[in-house]
Amino acid sequence: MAAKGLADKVRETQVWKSIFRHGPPDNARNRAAVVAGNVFLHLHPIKLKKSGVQLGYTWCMGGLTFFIFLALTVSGVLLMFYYRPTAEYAFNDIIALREHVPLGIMREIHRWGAHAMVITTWLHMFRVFMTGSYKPPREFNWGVGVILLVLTLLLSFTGYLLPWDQLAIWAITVGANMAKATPFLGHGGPGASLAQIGDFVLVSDKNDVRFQLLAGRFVGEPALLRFYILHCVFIPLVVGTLIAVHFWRVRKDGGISAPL
Amino acid sequence: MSEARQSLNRREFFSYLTVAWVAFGAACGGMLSLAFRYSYPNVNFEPEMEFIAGTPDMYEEGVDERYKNGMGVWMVKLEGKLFALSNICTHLGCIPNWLPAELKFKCPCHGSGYYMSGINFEGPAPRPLERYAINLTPEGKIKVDKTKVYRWEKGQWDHPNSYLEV
Amino acid sequence: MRELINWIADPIRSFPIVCVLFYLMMKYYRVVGSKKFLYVALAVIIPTAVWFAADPNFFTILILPDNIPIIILLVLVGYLTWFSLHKAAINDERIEQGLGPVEGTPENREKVWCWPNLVYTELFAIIAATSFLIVWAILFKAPLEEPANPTWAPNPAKAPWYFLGLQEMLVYFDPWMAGVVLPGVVVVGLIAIPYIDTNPKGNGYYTIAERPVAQWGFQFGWLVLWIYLIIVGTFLRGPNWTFYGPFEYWDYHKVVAEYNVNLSEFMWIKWLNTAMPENMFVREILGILLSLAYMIVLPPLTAATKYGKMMIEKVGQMRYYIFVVLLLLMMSLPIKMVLRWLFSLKYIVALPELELNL
Amino acid sequence: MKKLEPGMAYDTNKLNKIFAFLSVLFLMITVWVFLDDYIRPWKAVQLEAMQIKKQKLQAKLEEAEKEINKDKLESLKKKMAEAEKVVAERRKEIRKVEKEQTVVQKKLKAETILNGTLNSQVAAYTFKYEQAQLKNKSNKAVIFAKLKENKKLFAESKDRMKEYQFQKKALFKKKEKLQKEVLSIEREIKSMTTTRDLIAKAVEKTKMGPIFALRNSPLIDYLDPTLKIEQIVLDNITDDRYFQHVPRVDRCITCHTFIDQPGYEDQPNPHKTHPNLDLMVGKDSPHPMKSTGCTTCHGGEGHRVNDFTSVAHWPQNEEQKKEWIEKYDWHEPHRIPSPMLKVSQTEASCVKCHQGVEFIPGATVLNEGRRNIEKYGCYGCHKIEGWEHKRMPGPSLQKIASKIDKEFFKNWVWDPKSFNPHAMMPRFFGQSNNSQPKHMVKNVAEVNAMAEFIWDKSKAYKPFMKYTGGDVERGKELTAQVGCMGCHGVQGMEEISDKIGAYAGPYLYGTGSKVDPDWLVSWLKKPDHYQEDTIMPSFRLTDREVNDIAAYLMTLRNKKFEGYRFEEMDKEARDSILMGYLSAFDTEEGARAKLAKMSDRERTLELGYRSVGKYGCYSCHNIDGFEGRAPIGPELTHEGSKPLTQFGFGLQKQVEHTRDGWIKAHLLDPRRWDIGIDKPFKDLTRMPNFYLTEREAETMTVAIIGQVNEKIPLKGVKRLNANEKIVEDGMKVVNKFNCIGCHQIDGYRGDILAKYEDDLNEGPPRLNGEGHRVQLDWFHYFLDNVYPIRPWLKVRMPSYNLTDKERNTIVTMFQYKAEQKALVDRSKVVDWQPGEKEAAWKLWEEMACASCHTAGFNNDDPSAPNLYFARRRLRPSWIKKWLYDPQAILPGTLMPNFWVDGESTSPDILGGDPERQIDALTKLMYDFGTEKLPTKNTNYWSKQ
Repeated sequence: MAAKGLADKVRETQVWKSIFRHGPPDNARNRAAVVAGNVFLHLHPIKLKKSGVQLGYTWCMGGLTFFIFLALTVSGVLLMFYYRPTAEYAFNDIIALREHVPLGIMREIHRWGAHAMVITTWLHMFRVFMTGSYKPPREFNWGVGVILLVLTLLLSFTGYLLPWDQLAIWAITVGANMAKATPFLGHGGPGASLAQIGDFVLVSDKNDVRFQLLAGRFVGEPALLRFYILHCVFIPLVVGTLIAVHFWRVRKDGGISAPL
Repeated sequence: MSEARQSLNRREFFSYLTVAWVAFGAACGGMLSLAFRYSYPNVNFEPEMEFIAGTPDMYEEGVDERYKNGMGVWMVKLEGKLFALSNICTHLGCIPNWLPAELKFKCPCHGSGYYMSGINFEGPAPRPLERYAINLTPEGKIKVDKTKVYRWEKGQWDHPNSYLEV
Repeated sequence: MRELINWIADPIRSFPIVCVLFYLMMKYYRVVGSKKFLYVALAVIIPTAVWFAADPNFFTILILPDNIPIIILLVLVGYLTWFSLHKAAINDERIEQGLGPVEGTPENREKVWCWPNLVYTELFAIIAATSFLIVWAILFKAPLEEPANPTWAPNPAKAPWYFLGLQEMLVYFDPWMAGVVLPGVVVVGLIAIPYIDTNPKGNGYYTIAERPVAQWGFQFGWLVLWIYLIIVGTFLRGPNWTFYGPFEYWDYHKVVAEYNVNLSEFMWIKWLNTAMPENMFVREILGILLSLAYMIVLPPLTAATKYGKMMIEKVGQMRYYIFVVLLLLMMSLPIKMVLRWLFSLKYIVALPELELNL
Repeated sequence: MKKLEPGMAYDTNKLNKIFAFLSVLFLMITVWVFLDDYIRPWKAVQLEAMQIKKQKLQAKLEEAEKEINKDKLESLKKKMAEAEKVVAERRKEIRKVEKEQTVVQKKLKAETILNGTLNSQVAAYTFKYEQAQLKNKSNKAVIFAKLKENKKLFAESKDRMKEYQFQKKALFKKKEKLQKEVLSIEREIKSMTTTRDLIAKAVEKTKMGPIFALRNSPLIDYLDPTLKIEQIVLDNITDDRYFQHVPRVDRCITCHTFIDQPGYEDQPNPHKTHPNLDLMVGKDSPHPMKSTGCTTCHGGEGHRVNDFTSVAHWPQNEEQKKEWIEKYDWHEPHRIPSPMLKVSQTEASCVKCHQGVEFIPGATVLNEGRRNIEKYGCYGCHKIEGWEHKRMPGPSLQKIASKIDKEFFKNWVWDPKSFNPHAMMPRFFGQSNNSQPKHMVKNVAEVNAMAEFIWDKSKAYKPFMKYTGGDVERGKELTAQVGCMGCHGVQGMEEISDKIGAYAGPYLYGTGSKVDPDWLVSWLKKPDHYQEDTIMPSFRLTDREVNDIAAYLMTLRNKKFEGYRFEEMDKEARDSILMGYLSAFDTEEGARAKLAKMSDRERTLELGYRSVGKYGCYSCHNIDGFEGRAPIGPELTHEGSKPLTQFGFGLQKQVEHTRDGWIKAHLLDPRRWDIGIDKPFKDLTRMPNFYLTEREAETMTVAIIGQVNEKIPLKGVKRLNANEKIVEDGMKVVNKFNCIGCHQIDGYRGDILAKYEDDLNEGPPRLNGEGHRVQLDWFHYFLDNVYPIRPWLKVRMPSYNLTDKERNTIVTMFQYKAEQKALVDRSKVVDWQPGEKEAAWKLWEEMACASCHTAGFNNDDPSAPNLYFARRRLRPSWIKKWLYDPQAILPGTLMPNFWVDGESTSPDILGGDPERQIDALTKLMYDFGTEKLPTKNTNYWSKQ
């Protein structure tokens, strides 16, 4: 009784009221107000079709993807406190994260989270395909989703280099060598040997897309820095923006799909 | 308001807007292209992959080992051709030795053997040694470029940059 | 038994088997989608999995920390594939009976409050996911190998697991195809799906019967060409990217008999019994013609068939041709695989002078 | 006002206009950004360099063109036409060969495929068989059979391959043979024109055509530019970034394009070739550009390229400064810790990598500066790391009372140069900051007190010999001949003294006014009797010789100085100075009480003690009571890195406001900083005045600014290997005892040889490859038991007061310097062939060896060493080398060469084979040589 009285008292304070402008969500009006009045929740519609909340229908993969993205952002920011993207320190800092930094599973959370995000993204796409949810009016949002999927893979790929161990540099070397084979843009790709005027070499290992990606001819310190920036700043910004577009369109295109 | 004036107005409107958008687009394009150019550094801190290997008259018929330790290259003069042979065994990446008495390269790790030309003939090596690009500078000096690799099994040993006629 | 499985697992044999299984699954999805089938399948799969894991060689690969996500993926994909077949089977049966899909029933179309229904669902998912992630993180350390050493490459040097499908493609295609063109086609193709698939049915509910082409095409690419290749790349490729059976020890010295021959060599040496011409385009003329025929002549030919005409009528010329071209590009991979296995064919077009090998 | 559409705040037209205006502005700014980024000063320099290169290449091209024999080329071309006709007639045959070639080509290709397949089969079956063996499978026999079969097939295929390859080669040769006329002429033409063609190609590259413009145009100048920043990354030389050392990057070569390429010596900077390519920057020099860089020696900001000043270029002189201001808008670089060194001071940088060595070959100025530092003993008062092993620069004062008198001492201390113009002792008094009477009176008190104090501390010493008078002329001659002048200048022989420039010992000036003759004879006879650790050696002089030399030295007088009477101490002044000391830690009253308790003598001694400490006399002289006291001056180890703000320039506006400017000014007149500044007596600058010459100060400045705190990584510094370390340790001992004052060691020093310019053979022997010449045990013995070797020499090898360790160090130094084994087994040298010994004696006779090496063979005066002792002394391999060509070892030696150009003068002995003859003579010397070493009682010039 007393507890309840206290809760009510808190609810009546000016502070509480200034933050939450509605009563407890136990009636229609307040349920609507909760969702509409909260900046985080207002992504949701106030009411939605029942199938949209059924796990058997949605698998919740999209939501999980977004949540894992947030978890990765937080854990990634925390990792950045202890990690220096330089050839001298990168590896040692990873060791440090494992050996003496408090909460020694931060890197594990980030890494497994990254893998989980790849999986949930794929399965999200799989579900959306299975329910035919890309069909009009959601064609554009499917496209945004595909790009987000590619960016998710790129995020994971750029992060792969940062531990600066053998696994990292050789996986990235294998990956970057594919860029080398880009037709006309990579020096090992079709047509590169034709792009030459006299002794002016238009496509060489010093100016092709792989060089741009790695800031060098091999995976070296400049590549580490570049991947770090891509991983921590550039791609997350793009992904964040596209997620906003994606969500906006989900709402504008009629929420979670259902039979017409 | 007469027809003529209205159309003139429209033309005027059209031209200002065109100029504005074209200029704006060009400027943005320019700025973006600068950002693109920014991604290519002007200097490079990577290790040297090119070196000057003296002059052609420095070499006698056979295998020259003077650049083996520093640059990982054997300079081989064979049948009027001078080429730069990689010293990395194609089996597991050990470093073979040149045995002048037996006229062959022999890898001490697993016994791969190569002829003077670099072609494998014994042991587990799956393919011949690689050759590097070799050129003559205007000063008449030999320039070896290790970034360009020529492989026999790809038929690249006929490439004019894979050897030097001497 | 183990040797038999090792023998079967080789892509030469396992790929056709997987294709057949895929065909059976899609054809008899109503059987596969039944609960009974699930129980039977589980009864078979779980002991088999345990038996697999009991092998020391397979176990070593299995519990590599970086392979854990693949196991999770496999479990989820397996279950969710069955689950979606299950839902589709139910819906298709209802549709046949004229009832419409489950999702369309009035009780499922009822509007419900977001709070607490959806918000709580999400909250539960978040809590569950967080817990799962933390447990995962505690149980398995993130992998860390020797410090980076640019002078010594580990063998095998593998890309991250989600790109292993692409790396597996490298066996059959040069990097410009496997690493650039085909992935590009995948992305473009995926984005193009809603614009090609104009079938208005199957929007918002599970069904296979109402959209067979889309289902067969997508599922083949997703399950066979993507997931299966990742499995091969992860578990069945060892040092030197040589094939190793699941129970086989990764012996660095393993050699497989493999010597591949270009189409042009077949043509000039074997069939025409003459030396290879000097000019590279003359030399590769057959391959070039065949490739062009595959991409340019084949689509109009298919358009002339019964199915082709039917489809063009439905979706129009433009969509049809884009669809066929994408399909052909997708099918180029299995075709090249089969050619490699049957004829030891290296390149259809071999123009190393231009780095243009196909 | 115009009426707007409803819902509009602005007129759309107007908006469009503003939009257009801003966009155009934005576009213009974009262009500006491009230009700003694109136009860089170094590009202009590189374009200029390209022009220069072009000119040079064109000149070369013309030269190459000239070298081609035009007529020959013409005729070759004519011949070519004929040859082509000849070859054309063989068209049919050639075509036939070509057809055959196609067939073989096909066979080869088909075989290659088969071979490859079989090869992979063999490899796979090998593995399978191994596995089957390992697991003992039932089918291993089957696999083995297959393996065998495949191996067989593979071997067969391989043979066929070889066969086809052979055919291919044969056909190729056949074809070549059919075309041989054309091919050979082609080859000839090519060989004639290769050089020219290559240069022509290079000239082509320097042309600025459209491709050049495209390559270097903005935006795409990342593809493959020709104008670009060039850099050298020095992993072994680092920049100190205080938290971290990072590899240094030098981009100087961006503008100094040709610095490492010979052929541009005539160009102005920055296009000039380095003036000393053999030592610096050159590819084969010990300091190649890629590992040494530029700023390592020159200093400055090597990683900057965009502005002449920011690089921290520094002008050599006012003239250059003016030129740079005009040309490059130069100004003093700000906020740069170490700007470039002036070109004349670049050698300063050698020190940071070449540590722990006495002498750096090629660093002339630096070596001179370091020699001057040693001469004036800067390291006595100023600690310099790496100089710790040096002796105290001044003589010990522990027994001074027996050597000179107090009056002399005071006058000397007051002004050393007034007694001896060559004195190395600097002057403390009568300087610009202490010449006022109020200071003079206190200085006089201090000098008096110091004398009292030092005399009080001085231990008793009694000379063991009495001066009995001698022949002045003979004395003078002995002084000149015996070798004194290797270490001392001598009054009365100024010209030759100046030439030698010796400084290890004091210049003997006015000696007669200074010392007591009994002390002098004792000192000359046995220097370590007076001072145990002296480096003054004994020349084993007879009593007569000693007296003669003393007689001469006693004639050297400085009458004027003798006439000086030093002022008496002003006791008030003394007390007032003492009060200053005492009150430093006490109240005025307390100090007064303390002073009052002291007796007059105690006060004087106290002031003496305090003054010795104040002026730091103990830093250069051993004085009892000051053992273990730190030297008086600030440490100079890192003087070259001292921030400029830590140098006090006082009011000396005319002094250049740089590190080297301050140091040089300071060396020339250390007291100048006090000028115009009011300081109490006790705070006056005390660094004494050495009255250095401009040159001395300049060279010492170079040596001092080289003392930087830059930490060059171990890989970057010159690391002495084990041999070099031993040599360096030896050189330290050699320097300590000033052996190089007389002996030239492999071309280094040998100061006294200046006296023997007319005939070097009269001077002390030059030690070229001495470690090869002599046996180690002999050398070790000789250093302790000096005996005359060369009968004609008047100059004497003295006996040094060496410890056993020092002797060993010297001996091993020579051994390692000449890269020799420790010993040669003497017993194995003589191994006569039949008739060889007789032949050797015959040669001995024919060459008349005994006419010079008379000792033991006839009674003539010897004019060459006694060969009986050669067995113990010389190594056989050296004897051979020496006999073969003495001039090659000692240019100018009197030893004749009997085998000029390998031709024997006695062709009938031993077949005239020089090698066998020399061998025989060497054996002969070993054969008759004695095992005994000479002792004190030996007659060196007789047969043993």
